[in-house]
Amino acid sequence: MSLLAIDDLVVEHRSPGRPVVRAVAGASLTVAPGEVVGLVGESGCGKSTLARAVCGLNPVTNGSITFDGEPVTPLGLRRRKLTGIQMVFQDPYASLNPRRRVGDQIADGLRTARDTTTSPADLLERVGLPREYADRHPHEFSGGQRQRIAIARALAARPRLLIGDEPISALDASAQSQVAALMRDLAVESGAGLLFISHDLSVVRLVADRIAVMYLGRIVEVGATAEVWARPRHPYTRALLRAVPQPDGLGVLPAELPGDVPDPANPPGGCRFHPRCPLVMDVCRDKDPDFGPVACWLHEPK
Amino acid sequence: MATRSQTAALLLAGALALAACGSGGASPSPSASGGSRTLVIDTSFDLKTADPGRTYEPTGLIVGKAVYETLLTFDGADVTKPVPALAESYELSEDGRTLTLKLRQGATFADGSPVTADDVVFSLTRVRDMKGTPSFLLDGVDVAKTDDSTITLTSKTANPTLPFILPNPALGIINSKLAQQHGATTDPQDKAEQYLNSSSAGSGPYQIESFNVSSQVTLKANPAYHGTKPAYDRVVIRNVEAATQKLNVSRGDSQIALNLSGDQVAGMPATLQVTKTPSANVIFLLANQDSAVSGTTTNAKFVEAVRKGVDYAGLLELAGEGSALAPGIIPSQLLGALPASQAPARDLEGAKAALAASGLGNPTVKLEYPSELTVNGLSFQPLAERIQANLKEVGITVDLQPAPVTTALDNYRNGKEEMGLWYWGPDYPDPSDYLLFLPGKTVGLRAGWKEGASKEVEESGEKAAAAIGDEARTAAYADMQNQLNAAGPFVPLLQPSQNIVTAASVTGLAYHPVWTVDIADLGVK
Amino acid sequence: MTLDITALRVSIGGREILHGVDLRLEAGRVHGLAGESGSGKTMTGLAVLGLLPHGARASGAIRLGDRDLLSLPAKELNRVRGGEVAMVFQDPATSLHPMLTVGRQLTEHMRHHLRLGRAEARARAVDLLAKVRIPAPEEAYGRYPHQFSGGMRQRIAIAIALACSPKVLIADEPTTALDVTVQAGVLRLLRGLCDELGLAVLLVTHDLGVMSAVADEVSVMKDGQVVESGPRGNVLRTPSHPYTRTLLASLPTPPPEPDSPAGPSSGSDAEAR
Amino acid sequence: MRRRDPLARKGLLKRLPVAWRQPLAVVGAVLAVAWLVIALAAPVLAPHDPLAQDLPRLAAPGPGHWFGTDQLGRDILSRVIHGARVTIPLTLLLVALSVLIGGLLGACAGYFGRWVDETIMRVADLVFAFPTVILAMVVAAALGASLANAVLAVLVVAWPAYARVTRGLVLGVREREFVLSGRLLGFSAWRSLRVDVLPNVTGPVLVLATLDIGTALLLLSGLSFLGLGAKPPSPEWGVMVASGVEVFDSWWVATFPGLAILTVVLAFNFLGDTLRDALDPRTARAIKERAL
Amino acid sequence: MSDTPDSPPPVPDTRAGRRPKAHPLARFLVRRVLLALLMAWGITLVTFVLTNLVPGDPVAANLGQRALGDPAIVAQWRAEHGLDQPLWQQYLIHLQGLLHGDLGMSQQSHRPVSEDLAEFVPATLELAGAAILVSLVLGVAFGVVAALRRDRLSDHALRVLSLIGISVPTFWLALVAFYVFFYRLQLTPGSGRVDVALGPAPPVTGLQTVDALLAGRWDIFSSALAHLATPALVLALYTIGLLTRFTRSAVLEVLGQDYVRAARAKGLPGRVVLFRYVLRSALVPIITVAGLAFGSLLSGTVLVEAIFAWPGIGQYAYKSATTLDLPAVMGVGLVVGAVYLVINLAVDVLYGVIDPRVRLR
Repeated sequence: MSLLAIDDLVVEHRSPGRPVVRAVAGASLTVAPGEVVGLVGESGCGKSTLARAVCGLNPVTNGSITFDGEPVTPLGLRRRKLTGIQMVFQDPYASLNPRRRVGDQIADGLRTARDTTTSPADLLERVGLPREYADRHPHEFSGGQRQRIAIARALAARPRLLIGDEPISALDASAQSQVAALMRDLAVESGAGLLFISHDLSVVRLVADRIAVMYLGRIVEVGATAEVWARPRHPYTRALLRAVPQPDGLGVLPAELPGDVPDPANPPGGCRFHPRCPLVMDVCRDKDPDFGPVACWLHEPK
Repeated sequence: MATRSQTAALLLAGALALAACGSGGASPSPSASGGSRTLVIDTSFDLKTADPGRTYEPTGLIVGKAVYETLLTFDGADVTKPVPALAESYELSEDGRTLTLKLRQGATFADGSPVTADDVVFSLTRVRDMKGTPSFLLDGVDVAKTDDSTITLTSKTANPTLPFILPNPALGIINSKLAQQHGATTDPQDKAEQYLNSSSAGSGPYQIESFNVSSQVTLKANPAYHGTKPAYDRVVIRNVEAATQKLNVSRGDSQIALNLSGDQVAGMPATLQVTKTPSANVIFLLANQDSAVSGTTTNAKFVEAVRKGVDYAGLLELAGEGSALAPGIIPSQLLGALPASQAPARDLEGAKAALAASGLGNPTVKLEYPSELTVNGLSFQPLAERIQANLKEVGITVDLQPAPVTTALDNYRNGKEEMGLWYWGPDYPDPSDYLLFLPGKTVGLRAGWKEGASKEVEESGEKAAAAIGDEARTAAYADMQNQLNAAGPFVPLLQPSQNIVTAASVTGLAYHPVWTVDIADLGVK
Repeated sequence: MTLDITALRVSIGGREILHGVDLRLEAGRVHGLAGESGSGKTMTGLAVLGLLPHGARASGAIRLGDRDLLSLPAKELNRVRGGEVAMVFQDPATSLHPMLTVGRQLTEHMRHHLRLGRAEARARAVDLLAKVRIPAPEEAYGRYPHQFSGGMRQRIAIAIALACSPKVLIADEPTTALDVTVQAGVLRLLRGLCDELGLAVLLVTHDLGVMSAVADEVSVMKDGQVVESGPRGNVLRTPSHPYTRTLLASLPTPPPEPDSPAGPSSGSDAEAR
Repeated sequence: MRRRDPLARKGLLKRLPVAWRQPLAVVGAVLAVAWLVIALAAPVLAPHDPLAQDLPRLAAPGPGHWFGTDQLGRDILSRVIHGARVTIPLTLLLVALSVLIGGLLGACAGYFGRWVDETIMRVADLVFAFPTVILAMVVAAALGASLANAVLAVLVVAWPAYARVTRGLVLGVREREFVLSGRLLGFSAWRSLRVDVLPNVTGPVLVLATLDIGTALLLLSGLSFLGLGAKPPSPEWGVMVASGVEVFDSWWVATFPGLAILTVVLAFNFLGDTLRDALDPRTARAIKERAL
Repeated sequence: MSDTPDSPPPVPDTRAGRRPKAHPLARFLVRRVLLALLMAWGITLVTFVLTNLVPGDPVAANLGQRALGDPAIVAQWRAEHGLDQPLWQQYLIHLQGLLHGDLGMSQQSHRPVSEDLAEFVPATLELAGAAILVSLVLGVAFGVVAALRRDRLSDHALRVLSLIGISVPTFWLALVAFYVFFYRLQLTPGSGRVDVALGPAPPVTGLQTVDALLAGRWDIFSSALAHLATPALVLALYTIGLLTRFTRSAVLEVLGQDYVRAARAKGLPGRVVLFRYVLRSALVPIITVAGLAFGSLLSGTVLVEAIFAWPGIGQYAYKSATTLDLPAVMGVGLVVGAVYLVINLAVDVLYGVIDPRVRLR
């Protein structure tokens, strides 16, 4: 049984004077305990919205999110009972309260877990920082260190599902892999599931057991990491993988995917990828491939 | 780039300075102006309307005097004897109840129509029955036309003051036909005020060109005026704060400043003429006699302590040169005024003794006064502060309660003030107006002084009211004031000086206790 | 024309942030400048055009032909800027003025530098838009930047940079703000223009993948100094400086495997249409 | 390269030492401290009783009365000195109350949103639609002239500014990731507001308050000048200027209290300005847009 | 850039135009007008409640001492002004009048409030308009200079000056200016809007300067301008200081923007960059502040008008407030509120003119 089950999730953004934007338009995904799922996609595809919806930070328009068999309720003004899902956010400079010592902030997580034996310093140690840093304020840390502290705080609450919403994209290249690996190791170690969101395929490949590729509010392909990496089936996944330039010193220009991501407020009919798809067929223009694991008419399940 | 922006900054600063200076230089000298003569009068407006039937404020009376003519008037500043105006003669009957007036022939309104007896009857009846502010002037007076040139005014009781009342500009004669076309009636439904505020229906030397109760009134010479043409073709009366009046007149921006305080006229340039006359306004303190209002001021010894404790000389100094102490409530210009020799003086020891005798210990009283009101340019503010300091030496703590006229007046009118600082100007130049200060009368009640509160004073008042003949009246009113000073709740303080500053070019200015200034009398040098 | 940077030092508020940088750009070559944030690579790019932030001082020499850009009078430097040396910035969302039309931003400096008439400038601008593959360039001319997607905006920014036919192009992280699929297109465009127009390009980027894809020469910066410089293949495959090695080692992707999905496009170098 | 967190860039206090080096801040601090000392030590410093009317009237500045005397023969220097005791504490109280009321309402509006926000902000808009002096004037006239009522009147017009700014800041902070993290850890809304949100908006709001001390003092003395504030014989500066209007020939009567107002306001503006510069530019802008 | 990294990309391009729903501008305007009406109603309510809190009685303020003694006159006056009705009914009567464009009669001037306002509002608008004009020109110029000369002497000097500008008590400055320039130096003309000897220009707009120009009277125009200069400058000083400081920081912020750097990288001359790139962007926040500043200028007029005897709405408001002239106070409140709303609207429209992102949304 899966820890987290997202079923046909629809999330819409409404703002006055603007058309309704369907950021997530019918996405389904599961995360099992101890499993690391990587969610990749380009900016605007709805991956962060999906993550926020899982945490109850965005109201759900349609579909369902169940955690441990219980539906996830949106975060209101009341105290949140559901602390089994914790999140590590993108911006390391915004994810810690600048006015409080980092130890105190980690202690918040421990209090949530009713953990009286562990000290914040222990957790700092686990994320690879010196114990004595607990007394410092966030501005004394670099971006990578802050992200480690944020991870420590989230883990202190003993979550059963950890969500990383682009947790490494704001870091320097040299810190990215380390932080990503740390997050994976700690999550797996504690038996929690991890939903790791990133636009960087190479990092996701490093940490994820399964990869889900998202395009324009839909999950277009899901599969085991090695499988997807070696044999991408959806044309978008293929294009995405081929567009990543390799630091191999060979001077190979990455492959271009023509066109832009369409406006989510006004998505194309039929398959959402068809205007940019090199393999477009007639059926793609008319019918929406709303099936999995590969939402493409080329890979329609029999 | 760097140097350029610096230059730009300099240029801008220069331009600003130039703009400031240039604008000043561009201003033309205001006094000299082409063919027509304009007179600018600055005054602090106390103005509500230009409708003579409703007007009773000093500025309104200036305007009324210029625009309308009355049956009788005063010659210059002499208010002891009414002289003919629209009426060429008048006669008071033996019993003092009937006043017969003969109308002058040939007087015309601004539209050229003659002033008739009907206009007179209509105008006076309108004032009386419209229940406007000045209607009390003709309370109980019957107006009738005997023939086309004769008017009789009949009162229920002897009314020897009527000839002194008639010169009041509120009793100006309006063009009844014209006014009726614009809604004038002789009852409270009258609707002519708006019309009379925008144009004039009088026979006076001037007409209203524009009228605004809060900023400016412009008068122009009445081309159809039957009398001597006034010296100025156009008169602008502006509402200007006293301090600004001084600036304006000393700069030649205006020719007359009406409301300068003693301090303000102190250092006037020699080129300006300064007229200092004690005004007919008397500033006084009142101590409430209503025990529901105060347990302190009702104590006669307390009042005595106040009366003796005030430093009159010090107050006079504040009011400035030209002011006079007020020995009694009746101002010096009027018949019956107490002689200056009886002017009050401070007796600090006596005051302390009186306070001790009162058994009040160290009392605290509230002194209310209108904060923004000035009388003849004199603000109540310093007076109140000085009185506070004076009484502190006696042992009385005064809590100053300034309020906007509105709020202050409300309490005053309802007799709710523990102590008050106010003034009274004569409604008409006759001492009978001051009978109102007696117990149970309008002003007496404002001091919580109910009828029967003081037999002696009331009796002296009755005597004064009944006295006939100047000598008898003088004596009776003097006695009344002495009684008031001995036992009354009022402490007359002073008559502030009416300080009028005029440009050298203006001649013929005389302060008038009723209408301040008769614009038509002014000449050019 | 070549651009020679020698012993460039820059200090801001008394703190030195570049400690003697040497770089050489040659026509038709892309010189990649790599390094982590704060290493001074962007400052180097800005120094070339005298666009250092308020309070910065630069010394050393930046030679363009026989002129030293650092000591050039303001007026002449203005002639060099845009005319001979052009620049493309990191984020096209902020480097285009949001309140001016694309056409206006494209023609302004053309008219100023090349003294073109309105119609001429317009014609040239439309050509340029077509050249950077903006669909419907005539229409695009009258639009505002916010009406384009990120990739299109960066293409417009490149068109603006190329408008006066410069010899040198400084590209400061030109694809960092773009998605990978869009980045690929922009990189191809840059490489193509460099080859076609014989531009000398300084490509500032932190992404070694991007570097590997388009740069001919690679310099690696650390703490205000160039620690390693050389041909792409050498620097990326056989790094000599330990810092370069750690940089490469920290990358998540191991060296390419035979089943690399990038396969199909390899070999076809410049596909600029 | 990346946007840095504006709130995180070192605590405001840590940045202060640099700010202090600014000459303006030093002048402001010296002036402010000087005035505070004057206010505290007024009875010792003043050469005369500020209420005693025992000097020659309208005497020009000179020995014995360095600022001259007013029309009642009081020593203006002593009155100006004692005026500090009237004006400064009340202004501080006024600003403190505005911050408290406006800040709380704004924080609630920003944090709770929906109808709470709508109601509070519409009322604030309403107050904003009135020019401050006119509304304060009506309030003061309605309540009767006294300094306490003037404070109340200015309070009525002053709180919405803080409500707006605080709301804006709270709105910004509320969506910040550390706040969301806290909520995910099970913070109640109240705890979140108290621990995560409010501490991160107080800095800017207090800077605004410093800047507002000057404005508030100007408004208060302006009302007193109009006769709607302090009662005589209180040596309130606005009242003193007003009394100087009547005798402007004796320039010293109005000049010195005016200068007193100017220097106090200047002191707080110098201070506030420096503090604002020490703030992050984005936050500073949010404040500045309302700092009118 | 945005706080939610996955927020939709800013591509409301061609496709956005297809949707034929209610035009966003129309919806915006409707919302704006509804809000304005709500505000107007709020203003009437606030003024009504406030003016009725007053302990004083308008009767006392508006009838002479003598007349107050006569209950008949008092009753008559009360009935005339509807003061004998219960409060809520007075309010309803007032509202009803408003709906018919009738602001009621002023109790002190005995004229319709609308007539009073028609007379006083232009005077204040002229004064405040001149002041805001001066402030905008000088404030923006100073601010730009300060920003360009950042951290140099001129910048510091302008900063100190602008801080002094916002610290000077207006009422005191008016007094000082009047004393020094008019009385001592005799540089400026005295009180009022125009030289009395010349008389006002035939009223068309109510703005002396404009009317004088319309009538072709240069003498009146220059006199009106001269009369306007000192009060307008006094009134403007605060706003100049404010705008200088604000412009400085706005320009500095824009100067740090990539697109300015990009414009400089294109080799455009400094003044082109300044006027076309920098000022254009900086103008948006400046306009907002200028709009707000206009509101505070209206406040300032209360204090300045008294000293310069400027027959404007400030004096009228002061007098109405102290005499508890309910209809007049409400009238002033409405007019001022309306000005505020109009300015807000104008600011919004200006945004659209300057910024295509607003216009094309």
